[in-house]
Amino acid sequence: MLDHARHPRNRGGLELAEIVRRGRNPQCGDEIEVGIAVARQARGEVLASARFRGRGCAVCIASASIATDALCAMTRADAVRLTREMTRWFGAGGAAPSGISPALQALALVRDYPARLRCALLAWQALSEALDPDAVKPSTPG
Amino acid sequence: MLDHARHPRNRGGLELAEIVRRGRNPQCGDEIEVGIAVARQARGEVLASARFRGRGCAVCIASASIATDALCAMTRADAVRLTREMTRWFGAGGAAPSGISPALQALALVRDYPARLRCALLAWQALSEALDPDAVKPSTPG
Amino acid sequence: MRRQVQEDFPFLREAAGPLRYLDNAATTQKPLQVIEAFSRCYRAACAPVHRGLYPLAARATADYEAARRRLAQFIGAPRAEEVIFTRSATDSINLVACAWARRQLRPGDRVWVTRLEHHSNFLPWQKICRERGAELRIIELGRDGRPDFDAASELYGARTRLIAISQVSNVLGIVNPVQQVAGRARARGIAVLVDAAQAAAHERIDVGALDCDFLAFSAHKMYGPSGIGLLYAAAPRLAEMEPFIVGGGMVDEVGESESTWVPAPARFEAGSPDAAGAVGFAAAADYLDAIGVGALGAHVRALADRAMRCLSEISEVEIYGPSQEGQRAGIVSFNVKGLHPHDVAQVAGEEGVALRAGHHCCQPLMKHLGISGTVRASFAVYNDESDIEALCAAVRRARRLLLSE
Amino acid sequence: MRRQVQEDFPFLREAAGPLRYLDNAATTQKPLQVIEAFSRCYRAACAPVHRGLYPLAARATADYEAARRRLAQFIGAPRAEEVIFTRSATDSINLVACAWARRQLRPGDRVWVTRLEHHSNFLPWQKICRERGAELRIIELGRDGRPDFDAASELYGARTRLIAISQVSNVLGIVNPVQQVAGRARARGIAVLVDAAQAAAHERIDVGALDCDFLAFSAHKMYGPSGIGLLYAAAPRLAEMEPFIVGGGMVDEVGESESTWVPAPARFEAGSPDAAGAVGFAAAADYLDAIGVGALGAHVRALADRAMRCLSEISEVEIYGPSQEGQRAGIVSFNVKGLHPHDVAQVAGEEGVALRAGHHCCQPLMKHLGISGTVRASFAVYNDESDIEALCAAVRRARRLLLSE
Ligand SMILES: Cc1ncc(COP(=O)(O)O)c(C=O)c1O
Ligand SMILES: Cc1ncc(COP(=O)(O)O)c(C=O)c1O
Repeated sequence: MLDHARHPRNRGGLELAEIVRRGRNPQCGDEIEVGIAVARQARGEVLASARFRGRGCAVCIASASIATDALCAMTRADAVRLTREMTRWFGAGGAAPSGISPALQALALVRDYPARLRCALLAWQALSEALDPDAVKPSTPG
Repeated sequence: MLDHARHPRNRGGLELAEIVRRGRNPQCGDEIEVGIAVARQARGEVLASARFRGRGCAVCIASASIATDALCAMTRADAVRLTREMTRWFGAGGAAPSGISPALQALALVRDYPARLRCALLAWQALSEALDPDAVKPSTPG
Repeated sequence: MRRQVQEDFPFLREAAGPLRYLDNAATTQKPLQVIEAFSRCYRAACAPVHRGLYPLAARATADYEAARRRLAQFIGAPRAEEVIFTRSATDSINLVACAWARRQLRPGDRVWVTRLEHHSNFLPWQKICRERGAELRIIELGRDGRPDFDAASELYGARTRLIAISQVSNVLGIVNPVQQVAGRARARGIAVLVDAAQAAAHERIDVGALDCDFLAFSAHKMYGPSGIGLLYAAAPRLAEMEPFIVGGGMVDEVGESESTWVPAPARFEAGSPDAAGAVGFAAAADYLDAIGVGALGAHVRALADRAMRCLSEISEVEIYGPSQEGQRAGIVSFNVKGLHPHDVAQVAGEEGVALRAGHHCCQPLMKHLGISGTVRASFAVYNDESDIEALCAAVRRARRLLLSE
Repeated sequence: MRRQVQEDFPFLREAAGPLRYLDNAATTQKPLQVIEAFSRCYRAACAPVHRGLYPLAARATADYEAARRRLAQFIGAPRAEEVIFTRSATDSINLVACAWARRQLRPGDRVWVTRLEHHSNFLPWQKICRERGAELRIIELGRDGRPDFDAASELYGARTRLIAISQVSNVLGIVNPVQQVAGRARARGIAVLVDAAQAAAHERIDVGALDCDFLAFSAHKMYGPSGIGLLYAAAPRLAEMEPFIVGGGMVDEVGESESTWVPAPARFEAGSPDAAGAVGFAAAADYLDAIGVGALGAHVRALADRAMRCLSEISEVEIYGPSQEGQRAGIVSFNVKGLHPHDVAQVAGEEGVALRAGHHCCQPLMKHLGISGTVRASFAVYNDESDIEALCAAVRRARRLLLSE
């Protein structure tokens, strides 16, 4: 996670994105934009790219880096499912979504710091909106 | 004091009073009326009579009984002074007004029960208003 | 039951002189379990809630939110966010009046309360109704001395916005049919607030089953610390509430002339939370559940019935409220003819029997009964039959001492 | 000084692992003297305040009112009735906004605050000004980073009703010239509210000398319990205040549609008072006076100066607020270039150094500084130089860990 914070992947280059969504947390001054591009392939719509830009704390940046890394090349349906499961898991706890990568599991560490939860969620929520503009925005603790 | 409560002096007979004032304490449902009659004598205005009627707890009744007893036959000036000193003494504590009777001193017992202070003060305040209608009504604890 | 809890209540040993504490409806004593939960918070190192990034602060936040979840569970609230910590029952009810009713009430709307209500569930409605041009209506007592909900015509009428009633009367011990009222109100879209101040310690509260909109009580009347209470607000009503007290901890973004708020419950908890109070509050819930609220209720009801029987044997004693047994929560109000209630309580107090006397913050009820006040004995887990004997002896003594005839 | 108080603070022994608690501006730790005053209230037998006629209740009332007198004396208030117990500084300020300003403000009137204010001394004014059509004006910071009272033209103008300013900034440690502002405002009949939340523990407060109208603070930031605070309101202002929270204990007579109130302070303290909290609050005042507020202030100021010196030796550290020594109360805010303040605080937290990071409930100030937040170290009686070494070591570690270059 620290590595993602210091060397974030998929940062910048939102010019090519098809859908851009913004996430803000006035509590921390975090502001992030995520952008995705979708390609139609044999197996359905696939995320050709997922990138982000913005400023935030290490948790926020690492989470954005990990999230975009994880989603890239997934089908849209899988990506929607994963973002949903991850946001639920951050909030409610319980068992990790099955089959997630160690990087994703590392994000769970923030659950020990409720104050950081919203930082970790920011990119996921923005991505979730980008992927599925009809989804209800979940309310987050302040 | 108990004796004054069980056998109150100067109760009733307000028909002859020249000035009547009322005291109420909605907290206890106490309601008292005091009436005084003033006679002009060589040494100045003198309280020819001081009486009360009403209902209230033992402290309220005893205090009214003791107060009317004490004031009767005093000059108006002395009476004004005594009611002022007594009300101050109930509220603020400190040394007893000089030269007061044992019955008056007994009233100080209510200082141990702040909840009863207003009961003890009721008659004194009404008397004070009757004696000196211009006096400012002191505020009392609730 | 007293023997069972003897060790839990230090006041039983530490009080100077014999103490028959029968003023439990005003405030209860605290068991060691609560005192210790409480002082542990202060000894072990304090930290601010919701704002820290170091482990101690994370723990303070976790403890505070765990207390919220514990209390949500205690009252059967489906979601912890529906539990707002306040200073007291009074504070909770004012919050509903100012944050919800102020916005909801239109001129001509009606708010109903019963004749029995405590000032804390009466004055906020009087005030907000005046302010909004709404009408405060009173459910009067019927022949049997209970609020006559059926006689209150238009109670469920189209103009009614809110029915605010106590679950248990703090004077008469009457248990109101809150469940039934809530059910009928629900069907007509009328909001119901339950003042559970007197119910929290000795009656099971289940907002899920009750299906009420708001419910309020204080910790200090259920063996918990003073200075903290809670408001349950059902999610749909919560969404209708505006911020009331504003300040740190409840704002999301402060704008030039307008601001945005964080979600409930924090939205309604401006200022530094009382974390130790919340932990003590939850410890009180633990304590009650360990004994069993059902057993506690049965215990205080049995004592109240017994007190009623014994008092009624004293001549000139008049008892208010339901006269059948098993009908009242652990509260008995009475008067001795010819004696002012304050005097009875004072004589009893000097004998070590702690009774409350006066209007009990229920002047509307006193006016209705045509009296200035009552003497009240109210029971708790640590009381037993010997307290009732002492009570009756004290009443007899007051008669001897104060009645001249 | 730490050695002197070592025995007083159980958290120094009981905290798991080494703890450098430097979040004292958020909440302080509690000395045994306070914890014990507090739990004694609960062990010895509780009783309701203001309502009982038995000796225990009389004692509870006496203790509560003695606490009020003690705090009146602590802040130099001429009359104990001018001290109202509230839940917190936030609550106190809201009380002034709702009970006083709501009635006083006319459309076009002005309320002034500084750019530094805590949300709790900003949002209540924003809200009430909107509601009353009044204008909220901001005293901006000057070149030297302090509120420039002289540049705020019309601050003492005819339309100004109220100036609400903090005595000490919780972010920058700036001490505002409250005495001078109050003096000038007084001459023009303008009311002044002082938010003394950060001053109460370490600055002498003397409302008599200050001659302000209102002053607010919380117990929990001055070594006292959480859940209680106070409002000082000068008698003439008190007389202008309307009841706010209504309920038990503050009403004299409940009428059909209107009610009459008991005099202040009870008029503004609806609901069962937090007697144990008040006693703990007074014990905190005793504790401070025993050490001496002057000595305490000197101690935390010296630590802040030292922290400033040490931090400024770390490259890329930027310190906010006054840079001369002796100019700041015991609070230092800073940032490490390239690092988010949350991350610095979290790394420090894992090293046992408890720092606060974020906007500190001062978003208007953060906007002005153009930053999202700061890292803040704030000092108390139990801190010493070793804490500052630990602080600087933690900041260095955060740089090593998080800066990739
Ligand atoms: C300057 C200032 N004012 C007001 C407050 C609010 O205090 P509380 O949260 O105890 O109400 C604080 C502390 O958070 C503060 O630092
Ligand atoms: C029925 C009822 N409602 C409300 C209250 C108010 O509780 P508190 O004073 O703790 O706010 C009380 C207790 O005094 C009560 O008995």
